Amino acid sequence: MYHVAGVDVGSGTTKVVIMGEGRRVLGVSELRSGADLEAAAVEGLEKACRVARVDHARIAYVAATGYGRYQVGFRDVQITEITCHARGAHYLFPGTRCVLDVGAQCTRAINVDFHGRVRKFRSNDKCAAGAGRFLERVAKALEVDLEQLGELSLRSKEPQPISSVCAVLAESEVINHVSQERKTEDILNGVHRSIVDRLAALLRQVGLESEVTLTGGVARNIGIVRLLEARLERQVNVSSDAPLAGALGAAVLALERMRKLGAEGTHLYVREGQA
Amino acid sequence: MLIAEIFDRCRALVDDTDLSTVAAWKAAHPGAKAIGCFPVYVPTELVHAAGMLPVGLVGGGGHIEMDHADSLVQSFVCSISRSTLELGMTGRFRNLDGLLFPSICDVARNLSGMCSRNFPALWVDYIHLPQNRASAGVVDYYRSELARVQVGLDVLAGRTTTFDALAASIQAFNQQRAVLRDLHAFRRSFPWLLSTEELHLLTNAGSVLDVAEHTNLLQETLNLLSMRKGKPKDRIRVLLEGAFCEQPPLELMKAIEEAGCWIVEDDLLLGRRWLATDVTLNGDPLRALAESYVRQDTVSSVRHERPRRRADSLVERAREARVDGVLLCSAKFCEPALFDQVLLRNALEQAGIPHLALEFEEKMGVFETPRTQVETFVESILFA
Amino acid sequence: MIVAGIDVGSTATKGVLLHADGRILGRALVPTGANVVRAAERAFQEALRTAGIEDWEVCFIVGTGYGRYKVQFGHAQITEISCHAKGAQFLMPGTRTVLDIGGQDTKAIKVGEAGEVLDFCMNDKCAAGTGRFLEAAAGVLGLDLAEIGDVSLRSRDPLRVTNVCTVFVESEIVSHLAKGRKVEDILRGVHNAIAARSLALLRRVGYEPGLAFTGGVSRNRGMVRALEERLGSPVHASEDSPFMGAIGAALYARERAEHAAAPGKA
Amino acid sequence: MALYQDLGRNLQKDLLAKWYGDLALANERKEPVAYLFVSGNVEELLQAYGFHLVYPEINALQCGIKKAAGGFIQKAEEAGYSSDVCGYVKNDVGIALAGGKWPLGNLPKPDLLVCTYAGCTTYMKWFEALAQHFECPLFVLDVPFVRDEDVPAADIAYVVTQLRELSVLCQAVTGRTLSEERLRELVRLSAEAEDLWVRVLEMAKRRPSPLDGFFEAVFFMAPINVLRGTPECVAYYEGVLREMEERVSLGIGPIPEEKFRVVLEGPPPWPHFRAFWDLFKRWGVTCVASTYPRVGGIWDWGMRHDPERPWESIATHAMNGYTNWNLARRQAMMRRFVAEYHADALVLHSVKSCRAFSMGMADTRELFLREDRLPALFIESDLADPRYFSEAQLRTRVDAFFEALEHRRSARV
Ligand SMILES: Nc1ncnc2c1ncn2[C@@H]1O[C@H](COP(=O)(O)OP(=O)(O)O)[C@@H](O)[C@H]1O
Ligand SMILES: Nc1ncnc2c1ncn2[C@@H]1O[C@H](COP(=O)(O)OP(=O)(O)O)[C@@H](O)[C@H]1O
Ligand code: SF4
Ligand code: SF4
Ligand code: SF4
Repeated sequence: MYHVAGVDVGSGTTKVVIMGEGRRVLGVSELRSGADLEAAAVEGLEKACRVARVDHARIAYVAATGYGRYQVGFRDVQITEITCHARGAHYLFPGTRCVLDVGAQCTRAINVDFHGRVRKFRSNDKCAAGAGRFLERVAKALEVDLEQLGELSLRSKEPQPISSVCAVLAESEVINHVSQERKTEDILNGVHRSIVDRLAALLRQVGLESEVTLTGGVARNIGIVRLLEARLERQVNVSSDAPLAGALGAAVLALERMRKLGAEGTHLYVREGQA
Repeated sequence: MLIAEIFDRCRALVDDTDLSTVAAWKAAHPGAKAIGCFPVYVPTELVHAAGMLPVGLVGGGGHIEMDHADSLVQSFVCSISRSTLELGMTGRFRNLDGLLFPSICDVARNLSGMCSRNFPALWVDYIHLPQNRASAGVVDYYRSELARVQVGLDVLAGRTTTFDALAASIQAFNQQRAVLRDLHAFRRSFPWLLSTEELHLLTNAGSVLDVAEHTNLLQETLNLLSMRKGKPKDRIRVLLEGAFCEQPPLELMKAIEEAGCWIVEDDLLLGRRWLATDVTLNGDPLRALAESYVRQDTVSSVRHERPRRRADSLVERAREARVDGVLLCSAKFCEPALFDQVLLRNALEQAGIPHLALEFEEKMGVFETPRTQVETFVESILFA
Repeated sequence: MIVAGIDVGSTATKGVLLHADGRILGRALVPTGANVVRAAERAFQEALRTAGIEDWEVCFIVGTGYGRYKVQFGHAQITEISCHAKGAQFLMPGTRTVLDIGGQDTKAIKVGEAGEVLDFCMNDKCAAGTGRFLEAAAGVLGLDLAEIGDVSLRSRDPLRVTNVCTVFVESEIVSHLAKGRKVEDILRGVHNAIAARSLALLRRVGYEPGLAFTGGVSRNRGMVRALEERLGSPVHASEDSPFMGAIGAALYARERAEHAAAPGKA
Repeated sequence: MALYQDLGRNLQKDLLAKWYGDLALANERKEPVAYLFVSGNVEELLQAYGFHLVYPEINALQCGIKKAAGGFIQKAEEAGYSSDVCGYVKNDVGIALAGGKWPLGNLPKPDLLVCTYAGCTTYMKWFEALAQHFECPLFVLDVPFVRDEDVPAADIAYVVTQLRELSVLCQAVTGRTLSEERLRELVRLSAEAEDLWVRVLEMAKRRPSPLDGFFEAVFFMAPINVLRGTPECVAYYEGVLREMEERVSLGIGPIPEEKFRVVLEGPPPWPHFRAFWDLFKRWGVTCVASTYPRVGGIWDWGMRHDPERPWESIATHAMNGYTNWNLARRQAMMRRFVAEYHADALVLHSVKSCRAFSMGMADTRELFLREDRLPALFIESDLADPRYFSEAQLRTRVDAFFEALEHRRSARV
């Protein structure tokens, strides 16, 4: 019996998933990445192992992903977060054809095939990116908890438009609305709408197909989820494990790799230097 | 010369934003003048025939600080226009006597006007490249346009260009085009023996060298290349399209190849090999030049073409070069390239050729994002 | 006679009380926050408190800054551009150019001898390279805004920061950290990048030596140095620089009040 | 008594409404439809073949005013258009993707696309996209760039050759033949309207000016750009001229009290037109002259369609749009406006969409400030994309500028 690990070193948080042979998740961990990405990866792996009650040495294969994938010294392979999110979303929702990964800095729309493999993707490397970070800032400016942002936005009756494409300037638009004594929920709704507009555009660019899954930290924001559903006129898959999708995908790919190596007769159960 | 020395020399030539090579050329040719030519296509033959050195303007290549030009160019305009102005405003055009701009886009058009005003010591002209190639009047018109430019150059040079001189210049450039074609063919077959970064350096060195010298340099490299040793790696073959004017940083080309690609076909520095075939000479060389421009086959975003044809041509080139995918790689804020992305993307889609859109700037310093995208692209093809 | 200037900025609201003889009696700085109207009031009250003055003693109040129309107790509104020019010429006579870097915009102003605006330029619609950019940088590095300038001065090998977009600066910094670059070198690069953007604006108005640096970012010594190096001439910033908008507004208030009090004029 | 008040504004609306009404039925009635651009257009020739004319730029502009641009632009971006390219194009592509349904009803499909390359190179990309979408013939009229006063004869000959070729294509598309007689008549009417239009514009030389040479002129210019060659167009300008004369006699103007006279360079931000005008009105500013009403053609200094030389004059007109002039000539034109219309300042409105206008504006600003010592204000937004308009930012700039002008004026007195 062997286990594999998927390590997702994001710019904000590091996520680790330990997976057993039968694609069963044995343990996960999540912690802030901080400045030393390698240290975060090590700590994340240890934590996840503890949760999974698995000995370090039993981890047969590590797939690293995320922004800091090259910093994970103990990796066996690095795979980009886009490939991993696609696979992770497919793991959670096997019927999914479109994945939208919305993190702190980066937003990506991915079109995947039947097996969860990437067919097409677009990421927004333009201005006003950072949907997640933008929401954090807005939460701060409006003195609302990040967790409540979505909930509150849904109560709006009269959404206030936010037109600016720049996150910084959008923030001042928010303040402007506040000073005109607009209701917090209305402003929030406007903010969410402006983000959802962008998400929809990105999705359409890769081809909007039946089942859409939302991953990344912003999937926790129910306001975004509901508005996106309304905008796309369909239900959107969201799992409480959505933020882990990258790490999950990495773990699944690690398993596949192991299986292939096993088939080729390469013995890898005991990792080098740990025997 | 060793091949490594050739690349070092090219790198030095390309990094020389002060154009000291041009100064040296002028010192060796007393009284002769040098004309800066903006990409994409400028009939350099005319400049050469007037006894001048055509100097390719390829922006600042990310090496120069932007100190002045930002105050004249808004943030939504491509970098090459900005860096070209910066070069001029910091005195780096002191070795030039004139500038020639091709009619490729609204930015180049107005940039020519800005240069006239800001650099009064330079002779500046804007060449209208005809866009209605189907018209019966097009060759006559373009010949008259070339003749107009020729007169301007002659006045500047204080001499008259003869038909013979022009014919000789055309020959010289024909030879250069031929070697460039050979080099591209070589890279297409053996991308592990000649990286895109190296090919770009070789081509770009021609920006400041006299055409004959450059042709010799390329020929020598070509001979040496066949002796180079290397092993093919497991990478996908890609075609890079959209960087015909502003050039991506060399680091980006490197990052793309390191992320698991061989770039086997591209439109980098397209202006240098704009005329796909040799100019055929008989009688009037001006007309020959005009005819080649109108009739030869370069398909580019800055030249009007039936849209279907531009799309088909890309698909055809991709198939010919046997690529696994296409990178639609355009300069940020370059409208001609950005508009075409939609057209080309749809065509590739229909043809079932995987593709990825990227944007670059001369002055980008961090390549994480494009790298991640290209890696994913490679993964999606290799693991498919 | 006492007058007041209230500068409601996007980030901070500043209040200044000025005596007719030109002495500054009180100053206050409060975060603007979500309630702009309240911020203006608080800045005013706070300034009154530091000066030990009652509000009825103040005879004319001018509001400035992006929230100038929200200074409900003000008698007039004047843009911060006019105010920074006025204030700078008053406190630093001989000023030819003013550079005001605030939370989300940067302004270069050419001033005349009487503190009048001869020409000005602001950063375009993009917020790149403003105070907010520094805040973001400080945030990722886990440093205090007040210390980043000093840290940057320790740099021996400044980095070239190419992207001055506030939204992307974070990832750029993280990637440099990941590559093992020193914090001070990164910061110096960030400061240099803003200096370069500012210089472009200064050139648009036709920069001449004699630069008064105003706005919140003028507190940042690293920024002062980066500008001086870039310009090759001294940059003047003082304790009053962050308050320059409010000071200018107070000066305008004084003019208006005197004008109104002058005999023969209504 | 005010007989003609608001005629210019209202009649223009009626004319356009009728024109759009006719358009909506064109496909049904199997009448030929051509799309073309405003700049240097060759509508006389197309009208002679009985084409209904659609101007995508005008459609985009209408969407802007009717606050419908955002949705269409979004649609085009969803189809893959970059956020950094001209918003007019995206707006129009958005309409095409919506099957021609737009706020004013239905747009007919084209039988022919005529692209004048003169306005900007983006034109070419625009019609290439439409040609792909509609699968209909596209004729690119290659219009040489204008560098000097004297346009080379070879350039005119080249355009005339192309016009003849276009005429052949029109014949093929419509199955009709050209009547030179009719063409001459159309050209004659155009010239008549052009005369009147120039007289209207020049009314702004008066102090105070009876009209705003930008905020009003951009509406008054619609017929000269899209309905030239019709008797209605001539009648319209006769009416406007009368309205202006009446305004002078009654002492009415676009604003209650004219305090500042400015020349404006650049297009208006259509989606926020009112708000934009208000920024200036508050300071008593009249734009006495502006470059934007000259994008269609420049008639101020004598250029006219000519029934004696219909082909040559259509060709000359095709080259004679603002964005087809080189920068030096454009700057010279602004200089003339400043002098002839007695302006106190120059306002430059740079728009993100349009590099044809905006690239070089900072240079123009510098020219006026340094060489002419004329105050110049530089502001930025967009002509089509509502997202690039920040009222608070613009207001600060406009206010500061006129504060300074006011100050300077009071110091001088
Ligand atoms: N509890 C929550 N409720 C709503 N949004 C959240 C919550 N937690 C995180 N987020 C959002 O998720 C973003 C982080 O997403 P994540 O995918 O972890 O980013 P990255 O992978 O880039 O580090 C935050 O910026 C925030 O907007
Ligand atoms: N103690 C400090 N040290 C350095 N910089 C500071 C300090 N306090 C504020 N700043 C800078 O000043 C900016 C705010 O400037 P300010 O002129 O008050 O802005 P605004 O007028 O737009 O509100 C902040 O974004 C920050 O970068
Ligand atoms: S507009 Fe805003 S998000 Fe875009 S580049 Fe500028 S600062 Fe960044
Ligand atoms: S990069 Fe594009 S926009 Fe810029 S000058 Fe070249 S063709 Fe024109
Ligand atoms: S770039 Fe300018 S002139 Fe060209 S279509 Fe767009 S708005 Fe019109």
